[in-house]
Amino acid sequence: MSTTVDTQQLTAKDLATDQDVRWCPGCGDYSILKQMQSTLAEAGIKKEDTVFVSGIGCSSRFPYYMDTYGIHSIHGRATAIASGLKATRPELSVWVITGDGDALSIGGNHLIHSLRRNFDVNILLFNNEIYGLTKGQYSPTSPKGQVTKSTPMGSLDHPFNPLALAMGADATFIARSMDRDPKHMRAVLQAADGHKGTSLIEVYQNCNVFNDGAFEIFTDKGTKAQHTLFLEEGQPLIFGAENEFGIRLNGMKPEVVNVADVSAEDLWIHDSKDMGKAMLLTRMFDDPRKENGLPRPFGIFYQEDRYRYEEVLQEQIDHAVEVKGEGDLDKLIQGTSVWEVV
Amino acid sequence: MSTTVDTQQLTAKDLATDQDVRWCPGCGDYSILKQMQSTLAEAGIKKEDTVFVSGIGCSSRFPYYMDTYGIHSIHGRATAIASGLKATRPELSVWVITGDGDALSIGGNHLIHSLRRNFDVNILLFNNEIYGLTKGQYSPTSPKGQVTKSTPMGSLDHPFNPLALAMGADATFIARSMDRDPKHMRAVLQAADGHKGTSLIEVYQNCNVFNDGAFEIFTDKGTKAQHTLFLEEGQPLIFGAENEFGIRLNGMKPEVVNVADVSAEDLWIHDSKDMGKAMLLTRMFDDPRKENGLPRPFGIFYQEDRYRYEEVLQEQIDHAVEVKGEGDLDKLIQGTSVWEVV
Amino acid sequence: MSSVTEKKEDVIILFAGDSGDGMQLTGSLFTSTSALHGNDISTFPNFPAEIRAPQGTVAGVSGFKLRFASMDIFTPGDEVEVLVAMNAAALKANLDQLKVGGTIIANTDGFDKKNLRLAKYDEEANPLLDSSLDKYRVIEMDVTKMTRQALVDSGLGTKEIDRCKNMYVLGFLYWMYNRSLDSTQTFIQEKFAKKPEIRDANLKVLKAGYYFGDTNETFTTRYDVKSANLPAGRYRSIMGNQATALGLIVAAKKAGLDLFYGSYPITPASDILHELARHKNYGVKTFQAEDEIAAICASIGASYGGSLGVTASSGPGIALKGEAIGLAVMLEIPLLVINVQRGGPSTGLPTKTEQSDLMQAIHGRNGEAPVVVLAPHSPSDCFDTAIEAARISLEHMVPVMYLSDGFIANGSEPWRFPKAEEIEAIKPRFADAEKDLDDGVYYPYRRDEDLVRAWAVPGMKDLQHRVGGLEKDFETGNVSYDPENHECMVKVRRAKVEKIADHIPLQSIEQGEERGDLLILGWGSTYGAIRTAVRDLIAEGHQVSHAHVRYLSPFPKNLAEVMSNFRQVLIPEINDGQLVNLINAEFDQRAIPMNKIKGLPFTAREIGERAKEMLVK
Amino acid sequence: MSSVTEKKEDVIILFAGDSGDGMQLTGSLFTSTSALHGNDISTFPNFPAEIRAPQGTVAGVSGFKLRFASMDIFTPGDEVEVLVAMNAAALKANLDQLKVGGTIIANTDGFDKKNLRLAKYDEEANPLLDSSLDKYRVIEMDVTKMTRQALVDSGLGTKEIDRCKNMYVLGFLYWMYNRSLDSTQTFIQEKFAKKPEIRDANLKVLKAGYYFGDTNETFTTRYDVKSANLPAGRYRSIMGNQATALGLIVAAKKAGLDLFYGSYPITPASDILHELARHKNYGVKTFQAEDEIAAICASIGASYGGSLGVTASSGPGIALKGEAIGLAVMLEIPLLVINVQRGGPSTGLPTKTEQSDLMQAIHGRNGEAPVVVLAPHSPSDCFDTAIEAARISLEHMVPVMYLSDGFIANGSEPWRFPKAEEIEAIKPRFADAEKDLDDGVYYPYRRDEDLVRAWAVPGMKDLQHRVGGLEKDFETGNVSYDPENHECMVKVRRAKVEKIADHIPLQSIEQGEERGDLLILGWGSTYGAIRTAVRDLIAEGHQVSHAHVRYLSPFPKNLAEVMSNFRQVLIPEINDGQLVNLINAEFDQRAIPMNKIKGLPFTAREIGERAKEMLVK
Ligand SMILES: Cc1ncc(C[n+]2csc(CCOP(=O)(O)OP(=O)(O)O)c2C)c(N)n1
Ligand SMILES: Cc1ncc(C[n+]2csc(CCOP(=O)(O)OP(=O)(O)O)c2C)c(N)n1
Ligand code: SF4
Ligand code: SF4
Ligand SMILES: [Mg+2]
Ligand SMILES: [Mg+2]
Repeated sequence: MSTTVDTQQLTAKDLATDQDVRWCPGCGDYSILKQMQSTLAEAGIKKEDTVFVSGIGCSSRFPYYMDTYGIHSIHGRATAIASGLKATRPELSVWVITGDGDALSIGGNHLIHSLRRNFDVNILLFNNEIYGLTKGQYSPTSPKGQVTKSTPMGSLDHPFNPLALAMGADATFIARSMDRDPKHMRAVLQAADGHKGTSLIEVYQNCNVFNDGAFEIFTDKGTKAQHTLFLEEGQPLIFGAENEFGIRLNGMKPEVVNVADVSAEDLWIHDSKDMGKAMLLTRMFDDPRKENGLPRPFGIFYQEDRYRYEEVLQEQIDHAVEVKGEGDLDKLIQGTSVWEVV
Repeated sequence: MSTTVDTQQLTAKDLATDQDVRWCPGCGDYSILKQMQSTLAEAGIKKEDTVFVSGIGCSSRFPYYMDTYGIHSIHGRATAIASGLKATRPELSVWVITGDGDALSIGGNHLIHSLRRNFDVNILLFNNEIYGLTKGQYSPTSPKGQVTKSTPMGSLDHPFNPLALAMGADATFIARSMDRDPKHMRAVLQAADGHKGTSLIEVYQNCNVFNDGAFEIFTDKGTKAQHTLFLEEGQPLIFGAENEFGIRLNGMKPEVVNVADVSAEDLWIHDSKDMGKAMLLTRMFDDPRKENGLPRPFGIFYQEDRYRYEEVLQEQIDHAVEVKGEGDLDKLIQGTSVWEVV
Repeated sequence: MSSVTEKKEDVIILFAGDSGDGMQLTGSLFTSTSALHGNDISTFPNFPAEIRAPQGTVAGVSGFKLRFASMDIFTPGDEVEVLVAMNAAALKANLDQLKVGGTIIANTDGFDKKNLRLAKYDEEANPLLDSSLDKYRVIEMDVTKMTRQALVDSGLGTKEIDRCKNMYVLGFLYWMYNRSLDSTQTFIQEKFAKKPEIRDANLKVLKAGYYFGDTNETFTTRYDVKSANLPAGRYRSIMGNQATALGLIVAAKKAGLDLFYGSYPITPASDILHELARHKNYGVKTFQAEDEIAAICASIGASYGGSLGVTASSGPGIALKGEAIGLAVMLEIPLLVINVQRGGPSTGLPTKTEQSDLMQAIHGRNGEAPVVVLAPHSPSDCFDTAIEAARISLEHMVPVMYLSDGFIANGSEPWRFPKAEEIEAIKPRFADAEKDLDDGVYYPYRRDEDLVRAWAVPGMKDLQHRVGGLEKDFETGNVSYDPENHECMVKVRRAKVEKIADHIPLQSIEQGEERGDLLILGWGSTYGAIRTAVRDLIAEGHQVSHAHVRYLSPFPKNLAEVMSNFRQVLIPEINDGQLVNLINAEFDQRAIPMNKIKGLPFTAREIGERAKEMLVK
Repeated sequence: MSSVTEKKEDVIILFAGDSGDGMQLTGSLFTSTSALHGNDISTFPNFPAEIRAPQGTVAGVSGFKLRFASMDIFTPGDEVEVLVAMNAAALKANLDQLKVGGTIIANTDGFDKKNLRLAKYDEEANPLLDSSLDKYRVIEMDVTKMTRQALVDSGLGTKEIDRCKNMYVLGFLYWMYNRSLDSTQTFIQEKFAKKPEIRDANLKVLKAGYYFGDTNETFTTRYDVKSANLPAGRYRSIMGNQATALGLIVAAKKAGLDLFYGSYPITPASDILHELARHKNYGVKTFQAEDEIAAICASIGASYGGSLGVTASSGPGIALKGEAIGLAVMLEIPLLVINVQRGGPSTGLPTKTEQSDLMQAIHGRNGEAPVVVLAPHSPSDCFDTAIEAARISLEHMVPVMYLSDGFIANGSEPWRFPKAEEIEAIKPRFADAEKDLDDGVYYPYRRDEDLVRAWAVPGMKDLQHRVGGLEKDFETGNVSYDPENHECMVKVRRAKVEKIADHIPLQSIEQGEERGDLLILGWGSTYGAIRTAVRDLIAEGHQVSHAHVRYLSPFPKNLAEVMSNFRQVLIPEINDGQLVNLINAEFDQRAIPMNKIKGLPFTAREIGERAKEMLVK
């Protein structure tokens, strides 16, 4: 159902639907929904020109709560559906909502192919390192050894590094944010919306029922400063309660230094256009449980301006029309060699 | 059908079957088959302990021509089938034969998941940048603009960089070879066979019917030396007819230098254990048509020793037996709370 | 003080509350206690589709229906006698199931303004205050308050304290039905062994509830449900998915094989994976694949390697496996495909039950790709049917589809379990170079009198061969495009499946005479409802019988004959008419469909009434 | 010198050679020439499964059967009159199709030791030398030698020269059947415009072959096949996949929509993708997806966006689309799913024809998920049926399955094509805020009298709504777990499909009387064979009629009645009995199956003989 409102000055509320939001109390999804609504309201989108496409999962319930057009499709296929939609309706703003299971397990193939094709679609990957909707099995992002319903003795799979995988698939926009940092998330959402091409945003999202605290070390006041690194274009990589630490590149190896001990230019300056550096950033993926590992980066890792699939597709059509002229049905039907029977 | 032979001193011939090889005359597949047969004969494998699993495609006919066990399965699923086989029969030597469509298009998801899980399986990816069996549509590795049956105006997709994708999926062994260099191919096959974990070998294979000469620049005597770079562990990256050129790393950027102009230590020394460097190597992927681009590397890009899925799976079982004792069926059936009706 | 004790034969309690209230646990604990008490039992959990639908709303109500009796019962029953309502929504959602004169145990704390509003009761209306519940006996207790009182000095926080509420209710019901607290106490001690304070809190509240009944003036009646006169033997209570898992483990052992279970989680099949993963010491290898296609393909790889390869899912996931099932048909290797059906089409009603995937099981693939299809009919029957399915698959080198559903999967009943030694061994037909080599040449697709080829697995010397999805030569198994050979192979693959009818039991009549006015023919989870309905119809003197089809493909040889002895045949199904479609396509006698497509099982009454309509005609 | 010219009504030529010999091209060139000559034509290409099976072997033989006649014909025919054998294998593979007294044109160069060995002729045996061909008229010519001679000073290499061999044979046949070289010459000029030397070589050899007939002493008879008296009008020759593609483009334009075609290549469906990709100037968007699931999902996305979304594959790929088809059923949006069937199960016989995916089309999904199923019956009929399928899908908001097969897809026939303006417009039922908003609220699942909901696509102001695969409320479309609502929606989705029967033509009798002894009921590509057989049976005085079902779900309302007017009903299918199964499940009258599962179409004779067996009874 939809109710008419004047879309002049949208507020976050206008983007809500009449449906009860059915996530568990305390679920990280709420905050993401909120940030999305306010970001889009600010951006002053047209509701009728916006479409949310999701697969299946707790996260994939998202479209029901946005008063735009929306498809809550089948497990893993949201990116494929979005591709067909964007290919035929380039003017629409298309958002894909997916989870770590939906996008990386059953939907892995469609994800990597849409990244390389680079439709202008924004993909929000809710990573809670668990299958929430099916009540708690491990996912392709769960750390090895995780004890879940399906792995009472601990999971065996070496997990995916989602952003590294996306780099490998030649994504043109890669970012990471977290449910517990609304401001940062809004900024990333804005940037993704602005990027022309496929944007992949991994959001660390807490499933407080089946995997509570998976990202606590990055979100908890006490530990956040030590373990997170917020990327700022053109700025050195620094972190710590007083920004006392920085990252320096030693050949191919990032290492932590005391800002005090080094001169500014020794520090790694963030350049989201540098693919080599971006690849290394995605590899700053130490197990947080590990002693003095590297901090986990958040923000925009990489962005590149590459042609959009829907554009070149349209160009070919326009070109064909230019060369052969608007298709004429009778010409088409009769083909090249006709004979008359009298 | 199979015929008994004494497996003492196998020859390549012993590994051939009674089936006519049904590839087009001149197809690159012949050479790969030959190298495989002689490599395995040399390695002195046991035919009955070796299994070839393939999907669908010209390349996937391969198992019919190897007198070992074999499954010519369905399109894109060979890696998934091999996973179940290896998980239950760790002692077998399992080879997956696949094509650029089979592995990277329909089979993309199973490929990346088997790479991260790291079963001890060898994957041979016959890359001919075309769909051969279906008579010539472009594939996920075809360069943009390729004119094929399905793309009369040229393909639009930005192609995959298969080895970069494999790195993104945390593969533990990544290599590239070509049908036209038997010696190199045998060496790579041996190394892959030796690697404990999933080996991904991309083989440039010429489809002389639907995509003839796709790799000519790398295989043709006249141009090969200029455009190929053969990686040797611990050796500097050099190429050219007289090895007159070398690669130097300028920050994250590889650049071509005259060996004469630089001192040996300035050159990039190949270290297949260095993930950062390996990632950059996979990105030495310039369009050969491009003026003075970087040469295309061949050989072993990366290898890492990571636990094998089938091993830890077995360990869990052994551990469970240790702790709970061999399963007793009656205990299992009666469970924990029983009552008697008399 | 003394209290009257009244005997009862058959009681149905419905525990209903917010998904957070732990009603499922409360129900299952009461179940095992009653089972141990020797009652016959039947249960039906009914959860909301959301992990946690909004608290306090009707959508968020989670229910657990328990029926226990001193006589044989086959269903969770129709009319509820005691409704435990932890909040207003729970009452609203379930009142229609409560029989007139039934008892409502209401947690008054769950009927405050907020809860009444969330449950969408009209302004100011409160069922506990107005007269709307006059038809029933209402027992009010402020569970929250009393639980908190019981734990004032437990040192626990309110959140933890409130988590014990369900124990209070449970304790009270144990008192009301004269039950011993032992098994529940043991359970609590084990579960919270590591958290002594939680353990003690639960134990304390459990007893508090019990004593409340004992000491409280207001209720003076207690009920006693004697143990049922079930056939003598040793019993346990078991759930369907659990029984399926145990059956698979036993089948593999009985065949001398390892069990490989490749699966991708999906409701309501996931619990089989969870159960199997707990039994690794039986050599079970579980593999959570990246998707359903990988899951079945991995299982095919395992089967090819000589293990018992099993894969499971529910409707949408099975749809994805169609192509790979076709491959297994072509390879002619063992493979067990389990479908725990749920409401469809598409994502449909994931937590509701349905029998609507039968046609998919039979026809859901390209080409002529016949498979064997079996369906268990009750939670404990899952054990036997799983073993039977594995036996057929292994001994006949053919994929077998096993059609359970949400109702069976999550339901439980007492099970007079067998001794392992009583279960017959399974004998796969392995190849053997000694006898199968024909002057040095191996012909992998030669067949025995059952048209079954031998199973040659990697590692067997001199039997190397190649299999694949292309049509193969009748003898050599090599790829063949020969027209005659193709027709021959299509017929052979079907004949092989049909020949299995020689190895399965003839269709029997469950209940009633061999001939009569009406045969009620069922399959799968409709068993209990039909059985109960037919018992009553016969008691009323009708010439009605019940037959239940376990083997849906191939049918038992005598099925047509069994039907032919009845004037009419009624086929009740939780779908829009699928078995009836297969029957009418194959036999001349026309069966009549009876369909319910509400995500809920039939009640015995519904079937009984429909039957009577037909009988008056 | 003069040569006798003999009139003929009906000729069947089979061009056979190594896959390298260009027989497919030769055949299609002769086809267009004959078509232009005004003959009725019917063709049947038959290639090996391998891209290039081993040269010279029987497995490597590629054949093209062409029938052209001065009368109406409906099949490529049974007995071949002229067999062109470019090598020994070609002769061996096809001799059994040549009628006694038929002509063999043998390329002697293809009968050397090597070729005889590859064709597995016994040592020293050479059919051209021994007496094994005495029953036939053998014309030997050393095509290779003569081609090379013709091009000695062409400056081309032998490889290129030998590529012209087929032109020599073609030229000779043109002479033999009094054909003009014009259209072939034009073709060569266009094709090799950029390679003058190749162009000239081909032209030269073509003429050489022609003159060879003219000047050579040995053959003095020529044949003349007058133009058929086809109904007056303008004709072209068309292949099935091509006609399907054109139909889709026309349908989209007639609906005022863009066409989106999401597909993953697979034999024999790929040519539709190839054809569509050539017509981008008609606004056609083709998308080669990463797999079949992505292909259908992209098409669903396009449909949701307001385009005509179409996806196509063959059996194995359709199996993968089952889950997504279920989603489209649930969403109730337009979607066209094309299955160009091939030999199954599994990978089966990719290059052979079969009708074995009908059951999959009807039942191959989880849950109760009814779709519409249509099947074209001949190459040109693909055009009309594709438009009809699109019309139903767009006007009734329902997925439609379109079942073509390899025989239709690759076969060709003359087509009296319509004018674009004669084709009726398609009217999708788009939503409209003006009338569909109900005080400000939009109800996306409200339905009209045909139970069809309106199509609200993104961009339409104030009609924002959410759709999905979960069961939805009858009115609001919001997720609903209500039991009654689910049953209602399952019934409504089926009723919507059944109501389409009100909008399709009643089942007609193609040929013969309204009542009689035998009705031969067909669907799809069996049309030509049945039609021919029935024509002959009627001519012989039998009371036989032919009806052909285009609408397989829902059936035309009067189908049962049409059948009831015949004593017996025979259903010939290229499968193990699928339509017959549907008919017998639904109607009381029992139809009799006739099945051929050889990857080949029926011959008229096979059907005629079976019919006679039934008529004597
Ligand atoms: C084809 C299919 N397979 C499996 C499922 C069951 N299923 C639904 S959601 C899900 C995974 C959910 O995990 P994720 O994508 O991480 O989303 P979350 O619930 O954690 O937000 C699974 C396995 C399904 N609905 N359909
Ligand atoms: C499910 C399914 N989809 C599509 C096909 C058709 N098909 C067979 S092989 C192939 C691609 C072949 O390309 P590639 O994997 O590169 O192998 P190649 O023939 O080039 O060696 C396709 C699309 C199929 N057989 N099965
Ligand atoms: S299960 Fe986890 S992810 Fe799903 S709604 Fe509840 S808290 Fe959120
Ligand atoms: S089509 Fe290409 S890849 Fe296939 S066999 Fe022929 S040459 Fe090789
Ligand atoms: Mg998740
Ligand atoms: Mg290829």
